[in-house]
Amino acid sequence: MTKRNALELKAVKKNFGRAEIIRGVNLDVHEHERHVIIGPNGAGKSTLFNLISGRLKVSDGSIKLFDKNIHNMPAHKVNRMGLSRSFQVTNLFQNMTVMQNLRCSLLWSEGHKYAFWKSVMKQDRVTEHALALAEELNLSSQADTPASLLTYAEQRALEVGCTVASGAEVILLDEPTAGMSRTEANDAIQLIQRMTGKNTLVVVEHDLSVVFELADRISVLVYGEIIATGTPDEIRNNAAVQEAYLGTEVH
Amino acid sequence: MFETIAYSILNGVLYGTLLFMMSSGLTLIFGMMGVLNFAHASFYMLGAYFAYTLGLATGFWVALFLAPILVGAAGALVERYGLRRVHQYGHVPELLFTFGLAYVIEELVALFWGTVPVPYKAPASLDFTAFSLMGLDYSMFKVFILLVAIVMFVGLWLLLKKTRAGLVIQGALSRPDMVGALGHNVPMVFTFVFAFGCALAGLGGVVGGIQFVTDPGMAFMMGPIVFVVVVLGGLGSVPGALVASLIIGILQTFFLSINFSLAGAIGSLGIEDSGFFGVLWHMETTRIAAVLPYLLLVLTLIFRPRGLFGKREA
Amino acid sequence: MATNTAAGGASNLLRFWPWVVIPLLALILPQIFDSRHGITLLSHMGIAIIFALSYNMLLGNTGLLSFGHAVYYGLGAYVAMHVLRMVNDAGGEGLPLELIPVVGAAAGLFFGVIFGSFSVRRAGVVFAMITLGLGALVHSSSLMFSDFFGGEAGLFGNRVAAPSLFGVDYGSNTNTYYLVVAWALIAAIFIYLLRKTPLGWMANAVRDNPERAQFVGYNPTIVRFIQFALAAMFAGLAGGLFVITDEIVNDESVGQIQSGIVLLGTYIGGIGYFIGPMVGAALVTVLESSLSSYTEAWVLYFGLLFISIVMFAPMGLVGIVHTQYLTWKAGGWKGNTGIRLYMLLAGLVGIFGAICVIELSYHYFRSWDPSAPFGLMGFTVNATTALPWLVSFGIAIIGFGLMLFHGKPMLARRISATSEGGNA
Amino acid sequence: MQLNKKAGLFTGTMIGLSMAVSTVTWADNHPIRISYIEPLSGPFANVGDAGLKHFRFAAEKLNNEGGILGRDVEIVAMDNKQSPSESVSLVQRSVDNGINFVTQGNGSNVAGAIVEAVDRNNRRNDDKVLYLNYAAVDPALTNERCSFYHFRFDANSAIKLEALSNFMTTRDDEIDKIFLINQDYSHGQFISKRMKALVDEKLDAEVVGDVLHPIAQVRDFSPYVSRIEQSGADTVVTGNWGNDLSLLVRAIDSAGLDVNTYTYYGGGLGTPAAVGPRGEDILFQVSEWHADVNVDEGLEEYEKWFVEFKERYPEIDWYYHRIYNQMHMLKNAIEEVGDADDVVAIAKAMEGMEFQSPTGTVTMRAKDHQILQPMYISVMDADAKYDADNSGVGFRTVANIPVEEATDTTSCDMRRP
Repeated sequence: MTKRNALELKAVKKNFGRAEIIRGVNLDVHEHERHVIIGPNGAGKSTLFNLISGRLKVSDGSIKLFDKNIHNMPAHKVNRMGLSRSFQVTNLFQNMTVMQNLRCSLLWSEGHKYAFWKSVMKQDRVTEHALALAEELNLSSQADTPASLLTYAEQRALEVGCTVASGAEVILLDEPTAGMSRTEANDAIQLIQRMTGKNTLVVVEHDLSVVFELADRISVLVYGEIIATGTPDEIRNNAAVQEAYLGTEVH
Repeated sequence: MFETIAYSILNGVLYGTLLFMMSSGLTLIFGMMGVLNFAHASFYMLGAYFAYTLGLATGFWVALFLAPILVGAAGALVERYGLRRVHQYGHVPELLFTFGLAYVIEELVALFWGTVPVPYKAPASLDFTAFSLMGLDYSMFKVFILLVAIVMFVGLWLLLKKTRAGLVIQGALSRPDMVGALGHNVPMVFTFVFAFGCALAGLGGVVGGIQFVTDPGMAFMMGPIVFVVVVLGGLGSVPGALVASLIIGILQTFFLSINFSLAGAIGSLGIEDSGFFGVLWHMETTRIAAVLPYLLLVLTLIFRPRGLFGKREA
Repeated sequence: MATNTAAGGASNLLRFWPWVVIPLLALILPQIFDSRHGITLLSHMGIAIIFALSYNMLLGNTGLLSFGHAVYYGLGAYVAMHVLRMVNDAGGEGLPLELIPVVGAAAGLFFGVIFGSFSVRRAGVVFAMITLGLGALVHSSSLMFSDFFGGEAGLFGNRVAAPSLFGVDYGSNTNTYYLVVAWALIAAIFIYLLRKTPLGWMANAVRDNPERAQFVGYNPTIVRFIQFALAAMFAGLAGGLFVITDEIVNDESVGQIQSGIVLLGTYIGGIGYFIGPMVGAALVTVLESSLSSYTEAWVLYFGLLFISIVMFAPMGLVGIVHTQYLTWKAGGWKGNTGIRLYMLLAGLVGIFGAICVIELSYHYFRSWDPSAPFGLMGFTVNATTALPWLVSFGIAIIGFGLMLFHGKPMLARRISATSEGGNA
Repeated sequence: MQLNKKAGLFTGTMIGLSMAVSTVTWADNHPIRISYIEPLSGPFANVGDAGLKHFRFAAEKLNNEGGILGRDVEIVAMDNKQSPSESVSLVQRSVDNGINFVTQGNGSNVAGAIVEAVDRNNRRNDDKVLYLNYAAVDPALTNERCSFYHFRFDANSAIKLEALSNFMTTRDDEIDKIFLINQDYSHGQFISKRMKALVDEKLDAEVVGDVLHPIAQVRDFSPYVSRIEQSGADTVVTGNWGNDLSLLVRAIDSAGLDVNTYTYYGGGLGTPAAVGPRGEDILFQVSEWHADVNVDEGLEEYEKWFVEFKERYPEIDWYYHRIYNQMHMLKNAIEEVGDADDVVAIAKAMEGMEFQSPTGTVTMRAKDHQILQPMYISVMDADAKYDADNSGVGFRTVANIPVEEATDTTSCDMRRP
């Protein structure tokens, strides 16, 4: 396993007014690793994601993506540098069909930019790619269904697909299995593993069984600070974690 | 120069307080419901017309109280049977709904009261000169407007700070998503706030209609300026609306009262009064005053979209 | 797959027939309405259609509600007018008349780039307010900078004193009309094709979910900006054509009323459909020009129509037709066609009654002598007596009442009955 | 009005389309029609409506006396919504319907557009049309932009100022400091410029202030009044009309300022009612006629005309004396030619025509088609015999300006067919 860092957070802080939500987070995510962030409610997991993905500005500290600073960049620039994310609440182009969602997600990575002189439908590479993605997502039969009419699990799958489609190397998934039944969650995990084989993955997750199945390494975020990072076994045996988190909130 | 400044402040404060009466309601409605009510100035107009018609029967003082209540009732109806229905489609249709409503109200007013200004005059008890300042008379009615505005601001402040309903509204102003969590009947609160905002505008109309003109064009005349006030003050901020009203009132009056142009101050420098820069160079402040609010609107939105006191962006 | 619009969805019907029917209609109409005024009205419709299509690039495709789109229409018109006058002054030498609209388009693009650069950073209310302010600013300056704008009298030109590429005599209104049709067709094709490009797709994406668009690599501001500039360009083209048909341009073409009318037309037609703005713009142009000859209340009718569309049919007139068509195609009309027609009829009766009430009111409140007999729907009535009021209100109440309290529940029962029957 | 055609929205529209496009053939005794192109809806509808009543009334009077060439005169009302481009297409609609005369007066910008449209039509088509302007006062229309097909029956702005300044010379002792306040568009800009020149030329007074304000946007004139006060002016000259005038006068009055206000449109529709007694003895107007002229000069016939109009339309007064002149001069011209369709000949007959108006002889100047007529300076007076618009105040003549003193020079270089 290569030791290059895909993501590197140094002393990242974020406060809203006087309320400090993130209080100096240091975190390294290795390339090709599946890194899961866990923590109790209100620990600041989503805020951390928003900081990394450029949705929020950091108050202090630095975030590096493959050794380049990305903090305080607008989200689309962060994306172009190789990072994409999904959202806790399904966040698709609701009025578009599955294929349209996938196509939109592919346009930039296929280099079409803001072109207004060529037809999207004539871009065979995009079409092929989108069809392949739909296949992988098990959504081929729903290709022409508007996203808003998909089932919840399908929407989540499409969300993962779109995130991957944007061509990013580092992918942030915010609670990809939230609100799913056991079997749905298992399918989702398999899908994620299948889809993101080549990527670096950072996941926020609540469901601990999912966490231990998925993660190469785990970081535990409590009250805006990472209190431990390590392999699943290390985390399981970490006293501080048990005290701060596992002990109080076991599913 | 002292005279000019004194006049500007006096007239500007008067104009500003009228602006505040209208904009406070608009900013409340926006802050709470996210609806930028295009028809807000129409309710101001309704206030003036209701007060005029009621006044014929009951006299001014009764109308002063009844007319805003009627306007508020009209606002409640609009919210209940119009806006609430449109709400599900999103904010743009809401905006368009009020846009269309403004036209309809203007037409209906013109239908019932005619297109000519109605003779809506100050009551005799207020129609005398209160004081003279450097050769110009100030009528008691102008003083009365100031009083009404002060009472309104204090009342609004007390309502928002000291009552339970006020706290709910305040909470909603800063965190609209939280209102539901408070367990209050959100649609009821919306209707109430909309009606209340409209009633405030109606009160503005009751006195503004006398100070200015009561004709069907009065809404379209005031509408855009009220937006400017609300945007400049910060959407959803009542103190912001007050400060912005006074700023715009005084600034505009000041621009009208002085005789200034770049050419007049610095000399024409051989620049002719033609061509883009020539015209600007020779432009007198009186002519700029009319576009000043729009200039402020655009500049505010570009450089500080949250306005002076706003907590969040539009 | 069909259009990439929100509610347009996939429908071959809405995709192809307009491209055949509308140009055909455009060629046939001047044969029927062959008076000069009729031809001018048709030309105005053509211009309004381009303008509305360009507006819908903002509202429908990108979700940008503008209250100042006439700025680009008007500035395009002014610049085109100056070029036309230069050609006139040069004794009819220079740019051919057919290309004058291109000048307008270039001017629209130019100002679109300038004003767009700072107004599209945010969508929603902020954008709407900026456009409102800009519109008012430009309109006010049109009276201040009279060198360029010609004051409130405006500028005049002469389209005949300009060369033609094809040797056409544009003294005739009909020839000018065909020029408008040609440009309208070109503009419509371009605007239609634009929707199919990566930019057009991402415009929809940014409208629906700007955040998501960022996470697939797009900067929503730039998407909006390009759409805005291109829309301004087409608005300028429409302005340039207006200069040719009317040979006059004045401050009203940059004014708020012009901005309001294009918004009205586009929305009434239906912003989710490509032909929606076309239908709406044509309808509004006709109504605006002819309704006022028949009733004083035309502004009120306009306002009520607009509000009803916003409240009851947010997808516009085309949306109503399309929804009903889809239902019909899906067999939703089976067994209840009669009820639907009955509801339509009852609704029309209600509207008829409402119109009677409004006309009576206008006569009663507005005329100098309300008791003077006046003609209402072919009857001569006296508005100071109770009878016409009772009858009018009666018709309105019966019409709407039957539609809402008889037809609607009946339809609902029938539909639920059929679907239950289907399940059983 | 074609009220019977109000056959519903949709049918109305359909009829409208077919009406607009059908060419109607007329019998020999068909009426002579005049298109009246004015705002009949929107904020200026009351002005357009009042003018229409004037024309309808005058037409009826003519018809009772046998009409023109034995044919009736019919006024066809068209709503231009105060929009120049709408007016252009209404000119076209008039031509389509075989109407040879259009009349309009509100808004010099609209007038300019109509002149242009009429010229263009007459250049390109055989169905020619004549434009009779009864109120648009922009001097350009009879100077650099003059047209053979345009006739103006109102005194233009230059003539009004000429008459006004001639009157002011007789009041030199009480006029020392003049303040100009006008609407910021060509009408007001012209007055501001021209009046300054006239003051320099004729009066022993100075201009102490010159302000342009946006048209129809000012609600509160007190800042302007404070400027008037500070300038020490004793006289205000304004070309304002409508609300802009009544608000100005009200603001001057409520600030207790002691100045005389000279106006064009002090007697205009709605203004006396809005100003009321506050304008008494301080609000002057320059006009070609006002109601008490009939009383002063014993014009019994014309007084009957006035009273009859008032009985018909109790809410307004006969105000546009020019419409009387215009209709009679048109009648004379058509009857001289003997053919209501030969527009060019009618125009030629009208050129230089003299007409015995109740107020004296008026002449249509051949060079630029500007009417020359005696003018009156009058001041608001509660004791006048006839109130204006039931306001309780009327006007009292303070000076008659003879034709020779109510004239201007023209630079018109007309292209004649």
